[in-house]
Amino acid sequence: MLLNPAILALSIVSFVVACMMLLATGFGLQVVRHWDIGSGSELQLTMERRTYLISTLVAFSFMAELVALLLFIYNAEQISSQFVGAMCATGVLNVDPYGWPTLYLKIAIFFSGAVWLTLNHVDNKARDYPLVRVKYGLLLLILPLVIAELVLQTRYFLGMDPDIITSCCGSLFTPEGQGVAAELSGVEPGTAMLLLTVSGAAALLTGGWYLFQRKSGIAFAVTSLTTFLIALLAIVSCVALYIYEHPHHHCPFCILKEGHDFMGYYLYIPLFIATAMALGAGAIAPLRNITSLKEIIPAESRQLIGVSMLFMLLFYLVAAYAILGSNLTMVEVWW
Amino acid sequence: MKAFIRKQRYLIDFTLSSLLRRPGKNLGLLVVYSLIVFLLASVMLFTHALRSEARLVLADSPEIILQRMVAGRHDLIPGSYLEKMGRIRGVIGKHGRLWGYFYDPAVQANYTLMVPRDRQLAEDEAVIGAAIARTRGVSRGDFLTFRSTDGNAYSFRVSAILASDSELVSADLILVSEQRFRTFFGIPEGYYTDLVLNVRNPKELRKVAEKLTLRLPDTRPILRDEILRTYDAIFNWRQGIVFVLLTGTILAFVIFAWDKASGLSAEERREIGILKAIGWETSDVIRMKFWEGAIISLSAFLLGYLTAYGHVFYANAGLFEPVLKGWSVLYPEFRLTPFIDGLQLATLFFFTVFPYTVATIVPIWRAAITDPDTVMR
Amino acid sequence: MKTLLSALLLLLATGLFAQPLELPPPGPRDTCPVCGMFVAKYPEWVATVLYKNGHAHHFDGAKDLFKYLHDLPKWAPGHDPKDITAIGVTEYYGLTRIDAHDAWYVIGSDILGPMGHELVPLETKEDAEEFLQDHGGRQILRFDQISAPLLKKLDQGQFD
Amino acid sequence: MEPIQLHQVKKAFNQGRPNEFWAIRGVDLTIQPHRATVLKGPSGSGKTTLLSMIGCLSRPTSGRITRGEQLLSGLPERFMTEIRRRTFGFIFQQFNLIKGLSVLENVMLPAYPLGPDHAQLSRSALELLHQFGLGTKAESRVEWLSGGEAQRTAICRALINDPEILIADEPTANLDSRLSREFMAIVDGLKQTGKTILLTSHDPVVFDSPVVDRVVEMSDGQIMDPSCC
Repeated sequence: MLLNPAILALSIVSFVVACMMLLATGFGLQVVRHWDIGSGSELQLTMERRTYLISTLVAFSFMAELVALLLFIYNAEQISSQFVGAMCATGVLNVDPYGWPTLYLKIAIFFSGAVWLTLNHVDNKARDYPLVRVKYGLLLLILPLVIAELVLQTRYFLGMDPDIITSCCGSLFTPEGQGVAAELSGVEPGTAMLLLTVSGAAALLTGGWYLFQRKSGIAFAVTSLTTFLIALLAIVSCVALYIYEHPHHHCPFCILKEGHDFMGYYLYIPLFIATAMALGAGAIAPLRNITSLKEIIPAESRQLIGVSMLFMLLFYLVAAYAILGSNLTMVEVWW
Repeated sequence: MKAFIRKQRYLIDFTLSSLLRRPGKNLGLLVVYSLIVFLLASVMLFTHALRSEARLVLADSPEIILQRMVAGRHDLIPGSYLEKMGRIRGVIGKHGRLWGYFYDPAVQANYTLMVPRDRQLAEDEAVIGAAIARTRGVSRGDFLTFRSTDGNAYSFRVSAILASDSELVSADLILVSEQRFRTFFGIPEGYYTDLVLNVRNPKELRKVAEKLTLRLPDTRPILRDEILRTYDAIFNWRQGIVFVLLTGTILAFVIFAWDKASGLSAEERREIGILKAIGWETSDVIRMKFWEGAIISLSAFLLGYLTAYGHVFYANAGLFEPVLKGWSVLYPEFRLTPFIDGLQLATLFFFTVFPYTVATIVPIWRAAITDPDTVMR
Repeated sequence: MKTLLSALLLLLATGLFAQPLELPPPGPRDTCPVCGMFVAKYPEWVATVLYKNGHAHHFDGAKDLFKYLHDLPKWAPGHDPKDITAIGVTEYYGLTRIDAHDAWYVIGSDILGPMGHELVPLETKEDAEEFLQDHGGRQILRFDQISAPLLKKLDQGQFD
Repeated sequence: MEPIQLHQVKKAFNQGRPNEFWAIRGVDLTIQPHRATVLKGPSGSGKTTLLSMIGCLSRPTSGRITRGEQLLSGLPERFMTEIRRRTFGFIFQQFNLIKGLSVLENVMLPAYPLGPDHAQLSRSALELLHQFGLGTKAESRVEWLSGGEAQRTAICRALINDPEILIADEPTANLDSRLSREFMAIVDGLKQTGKTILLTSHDPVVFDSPVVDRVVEMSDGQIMDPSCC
C-alpha cells in the first residue's frame, strides 16, 4: 500500500461518487416506478423535483470522475520513480493486475457519463420528458461501472508494493512482445497514418454531412469512435515516436511527461472531448422520431457535432505539429 | 452560447449582492472555512518547508558517520580505527571529525564547536555563525571568551562570520582549530568525536555499513539516508497527528457547511420563493447557489492559503512551533524558505473544496425546490 | 592455447585497471535510445556511446547499452559502428565512467537498475568478485560474453 | 390571442393524508383576452389558489387548463416556468420585492434567467420606471419606498418581460383608497395597451370599478354562479 495525498484523494472521490451514484440510482428507480407525466398529484410533483437532484448528483459525479481520470494518470506518472522498472504510468499500471482495468473503467465512466448527460440535456428540453425511463434505466448500467471502479481501484492501490519489479513501457509496447500493446506497436507506422487519415476524413465528412443534411448522426458517432480507436493506435505506433524522436519507443504515456512538453495532454484531451461529444450525438440520433424531440434533436446534434469536429480537428493539428516539428526522419524507413 | 454566458454573469451578479446582503451569516461561514484551509495549509507548508530544510542541512553531510559505543553510549573513537577497518569497496574517503556542544551561560544557548577540514585556522582564531554574532553582538576582529570545563578561560579572535543560504545549518556554529579544540575539551591526541566515510554510490551504503559493523563491532554506523528518513518519519508522524486532529475538524466543518446550507432563514426562503414566482427556474436557483458556493470556496481558499503562507514563512509558524519543531533555542531569526508546490496546492484545494461541495448539494437542491406559489399563500 | 594467449594478450593490453573516460554528461532532456527514459535522473547507471563527430547517445544502464550495440541498425539508423570513438559505463563503487570494454559485469545481483535486473559494471576483477559475494550475484561477464539472448533472459530475471 | 379555458379544475392539498383538503372543487371558466377579470370572494374561497394555477405557479390535481391549443396544466415545472415568465406578469399582495436590492435591480430580476443584453435590459427597465413615475427612484433601495411606489415597482417588474397577461393577487389590500383608485387607473392604462388583466379582490374599489369587465364570484372552491360563464 502506498499512501500519498493524490491516492487518498482518488479513493475519496471514487467512494463519494459511488455513494452519490447509488443515491441517484435509488431515486431514479423510484422515479421510474411512479412516474406519470399526466398526473398532477403531489407525488408526481415530488418525483419531478427529484429529477433535479439526480441530474445535479450525476453531473457532479461526472465532473469529479473527469478530474479523477486526469489525476489518476498524472499520479501514476508522478510515482513511477518509486517502482523499480517503471519509467512512466505504464509501469505503475502494471504493478498489479488491477491497474489497467481501473484505467479502462475510468474511461468507460467518462464516456457513459457524457452520454447520460447528453440524454438528460435533451430530455429536459422536451415537454413530456420522453426519456425519463430510458435515462434512469441507464443509471442502472452506469452504477455497476462506478462500483467496480471503486473496488478495483482500492485493490489496485492496496496491491502497490514498492518491492515489485514491474515491466516498463519499453517491454510492453514493443513489436516483438505479446498482447494487445505489442500488436498495436507492431502496426506499420505508414499503415497507421493512412488509417488515421482515412478515418479522420470519414468522421469529418459524416459530421459535415449531418451539419448540412441533418442525417446520419449515428454514422458520425461510429466514424468518430473508430477514429478514436485508430488515433490511440496511431499514437502508439507512430505519433509518439515523433514526439520522442526515437524510432522504437512506442509508449502512449511517456508523452505525458514534462520532458516531452506534456504533449500527451494536448493530444488526448481534445481527442477524448471530441469522442465524448460524438458519442453523445450518436446516442440521441435514434431518438429523433419521438414527437416531442423532433425539433430538439437536430439542433442539439448540430451543436454537439460541430464542437466535436472542432476538437477533432484540434487533435489532428496537434498530431501534425508533433510529426512535422520533430527531428526524427523516418522517410526511408517507413515510406 | 452568448445568452448562456450572459445568464451566468447575471447569476453571479445576483449571488454577489445576495452574499453581501447577509454579511453575518456568510462572514461566519467564510471565517470557519478559511480557518480550515488555514490550518491544513499551515501544516502542509510548514512540514514541507522543514523537510526541505532538513534535506538542505544534510546535503553536505557525509554518507556514513561511524561512532564508537561504550556501554551503549557514544564515546571518543581512536583514529587508528581508520586503518583497522581496512579497505572497503565503495568507500572513497574517510577521516576523523572533532566537534562538540558548548553551553554559553551568557546567552543561555548551545553552540556547536567544530574543527573544519576545508580551512586552516590559527590557534586563537574562530569563525562563527551569524546567529551567534547577532546574540553576542560581535563582529569581525572582536574577541569571544569561553570558560572551558577545566576552568580556564580561552579567547577566540573572530576572523570571519559564516554566511549561509540556510540559517539552520550554520546559525550556532563555531569553527576552531584542532589544537584549541583538543585543549578546550580535553580530548587526547589521536582521538576523534566520530569518523566519517564518503561513499559514492548510495546503493552500496547498506553493504558498507554491514561490513563496518562486522569489522569494528564496538561501533555504530549512521547513514545519512537513515537520518533523512528519520526526519521524514518524524515530520510525517507529527503531520499525521495534526491531520488526524484536523480530520475531526473537517468533519465538523462538513456538518457545519451542511447545516449552513440547509438552514435557510425565512428571509432567504421568501427570496427564493419570489425568484421562482417571477420566473426563475429550479435549475437557475441551483446554478445561482452553485456560484455562491464557488465564490465562498474560492475566497475562503485564497484567504486561508495566503494567511497560512504568511503564518509559516513570515511569522515562523508561531502557532505550532512547539508541536512540530524541536530545534535548539538559538533560532530567533529562523526563516523557512518560501515554497509553493502545484500538486500540494491541488491536494489542499481538493481536501477542502470537495467536502464542502458534496456537503451542500442536497441542501442546495432542497432550497431550490421551494414551491413558487409560496409567495401567494 | 591460442585462445588462452589471446585472452592473456587482451588482459595485458587493457590492463587490470580500466582508465576513467572523459565523456560528456547526459543533459536533462537526453533519453535512452533503447527504452526512451530520461537518463539524467539515474546518474549511477549512465552509459554512453560517443561518436566521432562529438555526438553521444546515453543509456540508463549497461543492459540497454548492449541491446543498442547488438542491433545498431535498429536503434541508431544512420550511425556507423566504425564512427564510435568511445563506449563508457558507470562503475559501481566509485561512479566514475570507465571504458565498457575493460569493465567486469555482474549479473543476478540484488542491485536493481531503473530497468530492473542489470549488468553491474565494475572496475576490476577483485571488485567484481567482492560485489558478487556481497550482493548475491550469479555470474561475472566480460564485454564479449554479453550476447543478445543473455540480455533477453536478463529482462525476465534468468541468469544462467 | 386566445382565451384561457379551465375544465373541471380541482386542487387538493396533502393528498392521501388525513388532513387532505380540496381547495378547488371543479371549476370551469373561460378568461377572455384583452379584458379585466376579477375573482371575488371571501378569504379561503380558493381564489388565490385558482389564480396561481392559471398563472402556472402551481398545477391542478386534476382537470385541464388550456390556452388555445396549448396545454398549460400537466406540464413539468421546468416548462411551466418557461411559459410563466414569457406569458404572465405577477403583482403580489405583499409586493414581494427583494430587500437590499435597488428598484432597478428588482425590476430587472425576472429577465436574468433569459440572459438578455445587459445594456438593453437596463434601458427598458428604466423606461418602465419613467413611465410609472419612478425614474428618480431607480437607484434607491426598495425598503425606502412608500406603499404606492413599491406597488408601482412591482408593476414594472411584472411588465419587464412584456407578458400578455397581468395577474394581481389582492392588489389593493395594502393600499389606502386613493392609492387603490390610482392602481385601477394604471390597470385601465394597461388594458388599453392590450394586456389581459386578471385580479383577485374583495375590495369594492376594485370590483365596482368601471375598468373591470367581469366579476367571477367564488365560494368554497367553486364558482357561485356558473351560468355567468
